[in-house]
Amino acid sequence: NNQAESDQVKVGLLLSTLDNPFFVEMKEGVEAAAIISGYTLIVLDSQNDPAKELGNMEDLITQGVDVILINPTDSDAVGNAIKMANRQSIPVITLDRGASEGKVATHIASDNVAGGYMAGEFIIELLGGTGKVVELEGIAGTSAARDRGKGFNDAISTSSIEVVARQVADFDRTKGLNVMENIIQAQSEIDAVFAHNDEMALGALKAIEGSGRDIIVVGFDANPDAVRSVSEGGMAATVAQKPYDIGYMGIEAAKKILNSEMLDAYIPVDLQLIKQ
Amino acid sequence: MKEKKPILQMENITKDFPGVKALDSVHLNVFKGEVMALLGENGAGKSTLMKILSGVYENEKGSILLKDKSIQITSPKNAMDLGIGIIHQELNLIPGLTVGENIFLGKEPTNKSKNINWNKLYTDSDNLLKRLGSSINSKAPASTLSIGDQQMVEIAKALSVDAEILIFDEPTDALTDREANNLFRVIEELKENGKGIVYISHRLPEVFEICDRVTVLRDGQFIGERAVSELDEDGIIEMMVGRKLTDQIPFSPHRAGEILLEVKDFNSSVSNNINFNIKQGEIVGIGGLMGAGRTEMALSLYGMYPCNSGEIILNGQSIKIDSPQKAIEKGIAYVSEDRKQLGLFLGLSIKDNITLPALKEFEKLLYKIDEKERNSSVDEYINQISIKTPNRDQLVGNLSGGNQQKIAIARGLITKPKLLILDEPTRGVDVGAKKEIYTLINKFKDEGLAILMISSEMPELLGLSDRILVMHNNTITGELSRDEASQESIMRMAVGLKEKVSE
Amino acid sequence: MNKERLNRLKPLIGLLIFSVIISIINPRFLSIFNILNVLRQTSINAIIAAGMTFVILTGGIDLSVGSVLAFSGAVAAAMVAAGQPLILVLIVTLITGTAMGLVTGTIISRGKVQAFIATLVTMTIVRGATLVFTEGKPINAGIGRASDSFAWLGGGYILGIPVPVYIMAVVYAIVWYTLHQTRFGRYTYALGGNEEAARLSGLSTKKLKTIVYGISGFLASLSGIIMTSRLSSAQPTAGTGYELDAIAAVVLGGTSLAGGSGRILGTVVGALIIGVLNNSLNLMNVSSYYQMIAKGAVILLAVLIDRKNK
Amino acid sequence: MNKERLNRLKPLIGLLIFSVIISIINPRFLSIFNILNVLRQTSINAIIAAGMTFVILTGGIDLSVGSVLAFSGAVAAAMVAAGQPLILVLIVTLITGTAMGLVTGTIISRGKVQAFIATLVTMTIVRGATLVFTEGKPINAGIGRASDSFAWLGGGYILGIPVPVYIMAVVYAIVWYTLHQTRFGRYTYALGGNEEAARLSGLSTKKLKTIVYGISGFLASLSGIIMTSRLSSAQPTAGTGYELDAIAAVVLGGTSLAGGSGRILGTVVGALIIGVLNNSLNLMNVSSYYQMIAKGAVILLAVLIDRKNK
Ligand SMILES: Nc1ncnc2c1ncn2[C@@H]1O[C@H](COP(=O)(O)OP(=O)(O)OP(=O)(O)O)[C@@H](O)[C@H]1O
Ligand SMILES: Nc1ncnc2c1ncn2[C@@H]1O[C@H](COP(=O)(O)OP(=O)(O)OP(=O)(O)O)[C@@H](O)[C@H]1O
Ligand SMILES: O[C@@H]1[C@H](O)[C@H](O)CO[C@H]1O
Ligand SMILES: [Mg+2]
Ligand SMILES: [Mg+2]
Repeated sequence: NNQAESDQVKVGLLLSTLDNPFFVEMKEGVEAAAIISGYTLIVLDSQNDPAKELGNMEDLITQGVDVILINPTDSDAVGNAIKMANRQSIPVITLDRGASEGKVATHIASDNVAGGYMAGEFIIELLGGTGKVVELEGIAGTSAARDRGKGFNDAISTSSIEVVARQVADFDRTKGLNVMENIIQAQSEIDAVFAHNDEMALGALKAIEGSGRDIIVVGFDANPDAVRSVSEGGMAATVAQKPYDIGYMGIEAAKKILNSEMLDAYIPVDLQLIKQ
Repeated sequence: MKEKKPILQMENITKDFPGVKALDSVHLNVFKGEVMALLGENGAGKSTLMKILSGVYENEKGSILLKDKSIQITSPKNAMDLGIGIIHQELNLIPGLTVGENIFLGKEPTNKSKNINWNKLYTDSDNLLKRLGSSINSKAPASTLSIGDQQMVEIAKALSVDAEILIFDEPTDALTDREANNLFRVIEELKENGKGIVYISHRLPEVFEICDRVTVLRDGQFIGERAVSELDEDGIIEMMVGRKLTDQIPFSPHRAGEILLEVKDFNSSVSNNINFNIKQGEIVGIGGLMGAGRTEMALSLYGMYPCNSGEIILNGQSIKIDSPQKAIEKGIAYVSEDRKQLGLFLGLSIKDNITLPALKEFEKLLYKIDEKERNSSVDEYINQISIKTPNRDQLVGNLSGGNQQKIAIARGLITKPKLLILDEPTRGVDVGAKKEIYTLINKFKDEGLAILMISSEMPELLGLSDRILVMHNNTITGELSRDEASQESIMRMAVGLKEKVSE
Repeated sequence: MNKERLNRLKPLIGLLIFSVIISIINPRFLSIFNILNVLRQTSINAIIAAGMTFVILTGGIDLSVGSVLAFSGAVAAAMVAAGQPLILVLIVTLITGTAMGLVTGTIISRGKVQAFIATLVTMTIVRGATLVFTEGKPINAGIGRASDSFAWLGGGYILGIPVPVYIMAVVYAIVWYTLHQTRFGRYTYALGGNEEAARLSGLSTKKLKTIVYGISGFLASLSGIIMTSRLSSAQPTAGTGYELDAIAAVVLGGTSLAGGSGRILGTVVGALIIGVLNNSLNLMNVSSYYQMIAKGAVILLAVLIDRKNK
Repeated sequence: MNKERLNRLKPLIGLLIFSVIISIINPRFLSIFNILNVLRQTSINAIIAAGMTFVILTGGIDLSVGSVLAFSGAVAAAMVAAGQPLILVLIVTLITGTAMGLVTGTIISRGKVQAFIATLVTMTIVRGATLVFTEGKPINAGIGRASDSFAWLGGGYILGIPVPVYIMAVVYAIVWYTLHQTRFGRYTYALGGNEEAARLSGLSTKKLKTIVYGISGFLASLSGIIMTSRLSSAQPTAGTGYELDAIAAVVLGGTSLAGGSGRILGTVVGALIIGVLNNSLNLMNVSSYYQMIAKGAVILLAVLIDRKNK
């Protein structure tokens, strides 16, 4: 028994948060792959706090894990945590968000900037290159919000589309609803909304339905509610990130590392625009 | 004496509160080596005047001259620096600090490195307390002191500053005669040392014992300043209330009825082996020294401390009282001696304070309270026991101490109890109101109410009671009939000399 | 008396002045449609704040409302999705929220734990329980045979006025009646004014305290139902931080955190001030960073003015 | 006296029993490496909680510590990145945090605003200011000529023990001395015990109150420096929710939220209990949702036991 335990590979998974379905799906991908590979999995939740993330990293190292999968709370702030694992020579794989410092075996993600760009291009196409849009931003200061915003704004800067309102709604459906309701009051003309995630997009959609106006909504994540909404003709599109796949591929990459196989520095996970 | 110059003069002092003119052009003189009694009914403005003098209220109209120099008193600290010390009417100790820390709060002795010199702090505290004849441990937390002990600490605190002028606002309010006498001894010393003293009290005999002059206020007005030697008790009362009052402590000869309540071998965590009974229409007084455990016994009967063994028999039936709610249900009411902490809701109106335990009586359809009925009931009490207030919606916190006490009594009565326990019922109440309360107590007695009255005021205890129980060390050490009872016989039992007094 | 009445009206006057200023800056603010918006958006916070008023009047505080809201919402959504009839959904959900409040209240009254700590603990535990129950994902309330009638509670209209606004009005009417016309209301004030004295006056203070948290739990779960209904979905993170908005509404309405004094009608005005603030900052397209600063500053100003005149 | 001493030691005894149980379940817990980890992880909360102890002893509360931590961290990182020398970085940052605390304190003492509301407001405003200052992005503190020495503050070691642990020890030594040996300390207790009495005793209660929040701000910004140094980066959202952990540490340590009674050494034990709890739940591989529940339950249990024996 003891023998078996020490034989088993221990994988640590550090997630930025577990109260958002996106990361829950990512975790489920990791779990599924770990079971198949017969790995022991330790999952820790950083609750969006880089300091907690650092502590979690210490606790993982104490547990003597063989590989660490980390979904950083923030690309900059995660550096010292990764260096800590580097010092113990434990290989680190980053998921969804990268790390600006420290040695990482590989990075598995879809590109948030590219996703934002993709959403921007879709809106340009639908509006024929001109119109008024609203941007609902994610939690201020998070890299997802920054990157998606950057991609989106880069895309529309090539057209004559104008952002008439830009408000933070914290990746939250209720806030998406309230903020959108208020914006609708202020802006008599809105053609489209880009929300940094589907939760906000679904909230905004509710507000738009209530106002009786005709506004295109594009979200991000392709979570089940959003996919259903797209298929029913509610939301116009959502950028699929496949968090489950990201997680699943994390374990596959870990397996390669343990078998001393070579890995690419960046394993992209396809983005896909889901539309009707 | 007449031509002596005051060291302190307050001239034309006026102070308004919302809806109340507390002081209207009042004067007060304080003389070196003398005690000035400041007298007046509840709400006359005595405490307010002293709060102005001690910096609690600032920027009021009027002028203050200290040794002929006009001064502005801007804060309590400023008053202290000017040599004015005060013992406030309301107790103001800090529960988490020790007695010594309380005494020297804000003026802790320090050593060279600016640290507190704990040794000196506690030795000095011990000395001050000893000077007052008190045996309180200066290292005990203030939270463990009884009201009387807290009062002693307040006194020690005021003495710890070497003030030129000392104000005592009803210092003996919570003291028994023994402590009071110790205080008077200290006041005599202070006089000899040339201090000027202002002394506020509702106990008139004290005025003749230690005061040299009196200043009387009525309704915020200055009535006059006289030498004590020119006056007698009736004269003072007349100045205070504007008319003559006779027969200060009336006794009602009403004959007691059946036994209402019997307590047998009762023990609780704070009372030992309590045995007594009380009849309908009887006033049983409870005497004893401070800390004898009278309050604790009352609270035990009232359900605050659980009964460990023994029995309470009400109307021939053994009952169990495990909460005040139960006590009220069974017809027992208790009026606390500590009105600020345990008695009143200072932030609520007079109306709410009085009617709280009886709200159920006013309930109508859909649980609605009948406000009309409630108002008239409250107004009845306001009239009956002369509560001085602009209206029934006044917050109790804005009333004078004596009027607050009356509210507490009114609340005790509103549940129409069979047994009313009064704990120091006239603490802080003025002569006129006292008389009203006595009359009221007698009236309820005549109506068949049983009244258990804890009192530290001998005249009150001797004057009203049909019988007197004396307590010592948390148990009853003796019982005296009205005829047997005297100051001496009570004191003997109170200090624990358990002897059969009567034959 | 007159001065006191003026004092009572101060929050309302503040709200009116504030509204006038905003409508000058942005005339859209005064459109009927926007006013209904503000009212509907305010209803959730206002209903929570009504329960919070009870708690604060007794001198307590309830940090767990946001978590109770989320848990209740999840229960409601799960039941709707499971095809349960509306009436059963409502009963079970409201009982769940009330029970949670009563447990918190018992910890406070019988366990003698300070309200801040007890509700901090239940806030954490109930949030954890919500995450366990929902597995960290939203629950769709848009399916099931009761889904339409359920959706009406948060999204429907009667005579052109949103249903949550009616619910809010009914809640405030009942709460006002309870606080000002019944025995229980007087007891609430007394408990907050002086707990020891309340006990000596024969009130069963423990029972009262427990009930007060039960009321807060009930109203938090009512809000959870409205929110879940509006979104047709229960969010595991719903209600995070709502306790602070509710407390702010109560305090802006003139109720003292020390307990024993305050007015329920002040609370609804307080909630409206916060609602108007959020709405108008959005209408003026103020960037969210500056929104935080502006919101803080306005609340501070309101409280300072309130203090000043007392 | 003996009973009281036992009471004082209760949090410590609790911590020890708890540690023994954990180390039986998971022997790794007792490794030197892990113990140092726990100490370092605890240091940030412990330092904030030291300031919070002052505030709570006066009967107040400080919800703004997390925001002050974030703002201070941002200031420090920006200065380091701009190539400023370490000493200047420290001085400016600590002054910033202290000044913020003093402003909050002034609002409370002079403006007569309840601490809960005043610090709720500054929490919001300072968070907004942090987001404005950082433009919502992290600031890298890994560049600039002072970056190495700056990084040492949070990440370095002396004799094998992490630097933050020394800082924590020094903070507690000074705070203990201040609270128990100086007049200021006694005044802190007096203020919380009975403010009116303190004023009547001639203490300048307003000044005292203001200073107490200044201390809390100072220590929050010290924590901000340590955190930024450890992460080599300042996060605009850093410290969110930290006020609750700090308050929990103070209360677990036996200090009453009502003010006037408590012990600073209890607070460090309280912070350790929380640190050990976080660490051990991780070591035992408890899933994060259940961690919330477990954490809440342990804190509740600790507080209940504490109440019981009093
Ligand atoms: N803070 C306050 N607000 C409003 N009214 C007040 C306040 N303090 C005192 N009063 C009123 O001022 C008047 C004088 O009160 P004060 O306390 O000075 O009376 P007092 O002579 O000391 O009475 P007592 O003998 O009962 O202590 C009373 O009518 C009282 O109700
Ligand atoms: N909270 C407390 N903690 C510890 N001891 C207390 C406490 N309250 C009172 N005591 C002690 O209990 C004893 C009885 O108290 P108390 O002075 O109230 O009795 P009493 O006979 O009612 O006196 P009084 O004449 O003041 O009414 C005293 O020795 C007192 O010090
Ligand atoms: O990619 C994820 C999801 O979009 C989530 O909704 C917010 O955080 C981001 O990192
Ligand atoms: Mg007085
Ligand atoms: Mg007594």
